[in-house]
Amino acid sequence: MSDQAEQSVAPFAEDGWDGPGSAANDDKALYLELDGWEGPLDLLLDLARRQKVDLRKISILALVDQYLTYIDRAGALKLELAADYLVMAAWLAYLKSALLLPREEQEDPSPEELALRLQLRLQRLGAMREAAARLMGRDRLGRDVFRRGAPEGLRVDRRNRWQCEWFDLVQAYGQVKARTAPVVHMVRDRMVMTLDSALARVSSMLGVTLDWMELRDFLPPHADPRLKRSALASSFVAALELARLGKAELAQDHTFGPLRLRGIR
Amino acid sequence: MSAPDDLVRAVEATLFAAEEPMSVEAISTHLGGAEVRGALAELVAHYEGRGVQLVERGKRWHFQTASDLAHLLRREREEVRRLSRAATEVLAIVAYHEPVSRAEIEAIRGVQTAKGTLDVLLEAGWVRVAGRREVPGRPVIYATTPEFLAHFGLQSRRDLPGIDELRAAGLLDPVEDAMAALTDAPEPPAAAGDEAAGCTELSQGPVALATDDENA
Amino acid sequence: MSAPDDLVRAVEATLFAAEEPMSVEAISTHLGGAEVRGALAELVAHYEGRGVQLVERGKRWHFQTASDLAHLLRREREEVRRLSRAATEVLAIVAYHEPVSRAEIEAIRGVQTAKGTLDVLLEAGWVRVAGRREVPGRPVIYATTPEFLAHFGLQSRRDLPGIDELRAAGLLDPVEDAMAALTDAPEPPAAAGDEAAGCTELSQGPVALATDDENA
Repeated sequence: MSDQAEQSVAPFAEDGWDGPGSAANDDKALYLELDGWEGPLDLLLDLARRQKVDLRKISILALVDQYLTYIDRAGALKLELAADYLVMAAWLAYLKSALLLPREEQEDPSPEELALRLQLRLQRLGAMREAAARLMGRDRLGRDVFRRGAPEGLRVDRRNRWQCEWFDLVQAYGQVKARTAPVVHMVRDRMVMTLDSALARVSSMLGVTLDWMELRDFLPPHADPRLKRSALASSFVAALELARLGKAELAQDHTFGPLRLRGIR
Repeated sequence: MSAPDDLVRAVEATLFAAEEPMSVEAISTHLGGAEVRGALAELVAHYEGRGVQLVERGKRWHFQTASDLAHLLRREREEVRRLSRAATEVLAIVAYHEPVSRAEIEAIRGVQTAKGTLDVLLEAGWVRVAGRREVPGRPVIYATTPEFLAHFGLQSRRDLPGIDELRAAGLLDPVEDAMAALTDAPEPPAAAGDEAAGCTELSQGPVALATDDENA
Repeated sequence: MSAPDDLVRAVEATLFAAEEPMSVEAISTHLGGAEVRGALAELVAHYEGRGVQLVERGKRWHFQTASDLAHLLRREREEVRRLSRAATEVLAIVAYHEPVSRAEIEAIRGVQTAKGTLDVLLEAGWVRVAGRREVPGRPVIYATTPEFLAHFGLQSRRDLPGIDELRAAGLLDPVEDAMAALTDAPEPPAAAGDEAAGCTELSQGPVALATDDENA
């Protein structure tokens, strides 16, 4: 690497610091341009261009020297240097020392690789800069070529054609009516034991025995559970009625205990 | 066709790009004082019979679309759109109860009716304003139109199925019950007979409806 | 010159009157579904060499003045926005690399891109958000628009100046890829002459670039 570097240092020495152009003698004029660069890579690309060689032939070592000189002198002029310029300077100083060191002592990644990477980046940025310039130089609409100045314009008036099916109409009406119809509660038909039939059943069963019987025993066996509840209620009322008429007596030993019933002769 | 000379091309491009019609003098000034009348005449001849024409109006020149193609500038596009659920309900209420005011429609629907809903029906041409009711506030009343009858294939409003027919068709069942009937039905099919019975039950509606349809 | 047929006239009038470039489909829809490609080809041929031309930009068609008349018509008014150098560079990077994330733009430029730079391009309608890249962080990716192509007179991205050469030279590949390509290849010749091999490899890019320059 070192000989490549030396080789390229030579043309750089010839070009010298005159590269930046005719105004280069005036340090201030040149260095005040610092704001004009968009970051260190931009400055590096510009310096590389001033070597007046292909980016592929650019000497990274020479470039590093130019950059470091530039940063030094900008510093001497007490220009504010953005941090990224200084970071780049530090990195380039490191790169330079690595490039100058004997090959054996070099670490991975090798300085050649780092230099190559920088070169590739400069190539890519350079390519995009050229592409941008060529793009901007094209015949541009509204500057070089023009669309019609006063087009009549195309207007499309939209009209809706509404669609509705007969069934949807009728169904909608049905649902409105159903939704808003007064609510009528219909009690479902239930199997019940009327008070009359309970009275008949209890009094006839009381006639058979004079022993106490539990009220539950008066209920019809094998009945539907819902009928059972009705029968229980009716039989209870029947028992009360019979007791009132003096035909039966009722007894309950404790609250919620079984209700017993016995006929009175 | 011979290639146009540079002046003709320049006049053509200038008028094309111009934002308003240009007088002969203005064109000439724009092109450095050239005499452009000849070029204009050549352009008029060139565009004769094309879709675009160069015309002079009040001493000013401009390009315009050929007059016989003016219809291309303003097109009408029809879009078929389905009536929304709310609009369908309102239309049905107007049809069954006309003439009817907005407040009455809302009373029957049990929900507020957005202004836009009636507008859609007016735009569709199915509902019209039928005057005002002579009560306090003089509310606007709505009725259906002949287009309404035509669209739904009805001779008259009396062709609309009556309440009894709707009930027979299952269309008066509250929505929840109707849903329940629909979702319950597939459950029993465990037993073969049940299923058939369920089917018959369900089919009553549509059958009755089909009859209505013929009437309509 | 034979008279244009009705379809050609209609396409001509439609595109003349249109305020925006139109796709083949839009023209066809406007003209009731007609097949318009033939008519477009006929119009392109007819306007060839005139002061006004029919061009295709990003699959959309419009008439514009001939570019060789730019000196007569050029206006440096507000209409063409002046882009900062940063903005032109970002635009070029988006155009040549699309779709591209902000981080990728910054990697190429070696500098952070101010938020406003991309905003300017988005506002100009030349760059659009083209979704997100499915990598960690799901960064937004950018691409150019049909308006970009129209503005710079490009039929498609393949017309971007020098794009083929840049691609062939690998200058549109990330540095990492280029490094991999370069470091993989030169390994065997290590003994032969590292330097020469490296040089040849490297020279591919810039040589191609030099050619681009001549084209430009």
